[in-house]
Amino acid sequence: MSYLADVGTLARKDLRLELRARDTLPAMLLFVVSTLVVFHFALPAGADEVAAQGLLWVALVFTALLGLARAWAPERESGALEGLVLAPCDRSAIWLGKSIAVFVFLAAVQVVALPAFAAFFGPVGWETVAGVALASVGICTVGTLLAAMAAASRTRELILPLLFLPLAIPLVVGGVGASISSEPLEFLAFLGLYDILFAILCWASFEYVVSE
Amino acid sequence: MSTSSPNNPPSKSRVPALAAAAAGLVGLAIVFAFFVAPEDADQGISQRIFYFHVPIALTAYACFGWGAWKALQHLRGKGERYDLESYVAVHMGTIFGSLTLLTGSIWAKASWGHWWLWEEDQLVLFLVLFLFYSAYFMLRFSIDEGPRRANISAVYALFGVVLVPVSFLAIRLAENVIHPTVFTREGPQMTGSMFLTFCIAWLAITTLAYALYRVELLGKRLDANLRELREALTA
Amino acid sequence: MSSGEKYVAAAYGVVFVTVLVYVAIIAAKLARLERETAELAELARRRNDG
Amino acid sequence: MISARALEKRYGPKRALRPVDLDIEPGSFVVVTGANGSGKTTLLRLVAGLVAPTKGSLEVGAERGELGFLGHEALVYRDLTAVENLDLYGRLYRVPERRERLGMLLERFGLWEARNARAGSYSRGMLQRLALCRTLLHDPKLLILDEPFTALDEEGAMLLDRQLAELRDGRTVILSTHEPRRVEPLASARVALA
Repeated sequence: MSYLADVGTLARKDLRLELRARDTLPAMLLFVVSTLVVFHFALPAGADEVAAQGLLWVALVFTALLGLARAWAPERESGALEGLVLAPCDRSAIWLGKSIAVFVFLAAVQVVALPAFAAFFGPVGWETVAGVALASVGICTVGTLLAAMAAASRTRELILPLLFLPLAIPLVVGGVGASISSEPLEFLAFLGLYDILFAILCWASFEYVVSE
Repeated sequence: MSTSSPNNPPSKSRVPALAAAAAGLVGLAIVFAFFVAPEDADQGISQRIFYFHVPIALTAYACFGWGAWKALQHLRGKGERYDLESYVAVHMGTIFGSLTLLTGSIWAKASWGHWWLWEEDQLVLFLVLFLFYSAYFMLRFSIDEGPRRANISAVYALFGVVLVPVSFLAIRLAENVIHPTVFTREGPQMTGSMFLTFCIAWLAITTLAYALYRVELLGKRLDANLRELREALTA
Repeated sequence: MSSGEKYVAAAYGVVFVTVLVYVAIIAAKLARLERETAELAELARRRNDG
Repeated sequence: MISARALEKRYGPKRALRPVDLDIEPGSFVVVTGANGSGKTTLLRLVAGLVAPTKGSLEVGAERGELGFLGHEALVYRDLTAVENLDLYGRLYRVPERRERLGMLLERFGLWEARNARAGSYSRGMLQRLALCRTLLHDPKLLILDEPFTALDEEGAMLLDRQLAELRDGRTVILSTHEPRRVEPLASARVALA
């Protein structure tokens, strides 16, 4: 059970850091709402509801990117990642703790973004909410690992979108599909498969991203 | 100063033989593709692009798979030369991936009149993979040389191999219009000699890829040895 | 040539050109390696005489 | 405790550490000296397991949880207080009676008054002392200190001197420094890197 304790410790540390610094969450909230407003003006009057659903996913993916770019900022500014790597805990706990923290931030943003979308564009069905939840799991698990890779590179956040977007394409397909298709369950099952497959891969390979 | 290269002793190099075999097979494949295989009933002559397009796609998959396999061996700590082999394999995969996109686009224009078809699953998948593996090189060149770069490149290569089936499933799900492809689920719809031509072309392209892979590997190892020699001489 | 034949030629041509470009890159690398080895040989010679 | 045979580290063409051999018994106090760029930091990071050797072999008789590493960075979060930082590491290292132990260490290193201040507000010397608390928190069997005196203020340096003197009870210390005279009386082995 000590593994889960470590994950809890690390996740709480990130939540406390965010509450104290308060720089990532407000930025993501403002970003997603302003993006939706921009989309409103970008969508021609006659555009049908399906296009709007698609735009919701574009807004979510790029908001997530903003959050992921800041995911390892505390560790990078203080070099504390080395302190965590030196600790006797399993290094995948570092990844899982950070993923949970990023998921909490993303969920907090979506709690605002989805109602705003419903108000601006059109009703948000249960399938969309389920799709957003499942896709967010994939975004956070894979995104956190990719952000750790980006943190090790000289170009820092610049490379994160290049690493993240190809891997996010299946999530967008699953999410949009769940929102608009006649049988959403097929797409939701696909999102679940994505989450499981990539979570296992991240869990097994994170150690090699942060240590030699 | 007899220092055999740290990576592997200079084995009796099979590369020239490999290159000769590749050249011969490719020549044979072209002869078969143009003169032996019969004209396709509905697509006419443009169907002959198929004999190179699909083998190139399959070879690109093989290269990505080979790169991931070498990456896995590197992560399991088997030796230091797997990182280089994984890198060259992914590089080869990207070259053949680009060729797949180019020949596929030409085939789409010839057969269906458009340079790009979102209905064509293979093509769309290769576009996604092309984006993914281009980022591999951006990532690799933005990290200083060392075990850290090797580990991160290896992990990224493993992600690629998981992304292929997942993306293929996603594209198949996202597509509402199922497009007639030669390879329908119950296997190739080709007569005897067409299938024979396809197999020869496939063997030819795979041999060509392996030959280029070995040539590039030799070049990279030569670089490494020369650098070490320079280090020794100037130390 | 009919448009179909033009496209087939284009497709095979692209493959051919790519391989040729690849050979050219390898040739450039060989030239660089040849120059480097010559440099190192000179360095080694000077080291022995010196 | 630490044994190395032709241990070497290179980053591509750049050589970070020339081949070195080591044979260090448990309980000894090793002083590593050498000019800048001779690889002192690289050697200590190899022993701490932060970097992997390029060539040669290295065995360290301490698990990850039993070694304490003090580098150039304090490895503490700027936005967390001293207590929160040490509590975080205390949990990860499963330190028994965490609260009491970190309180005692903060007290011993003169940080008790500033314990609830953000680490970001600390001076360079205070930060180094907080890092020392972090390094000693789990009572490590092997202590790795990379030029510990450089960033320390005078008071901190005296505290560290007294601390090092008390540490001789079966603990192994490997320390790199520019001023070997300061720790000369304690040293039981010396490694000079070319």
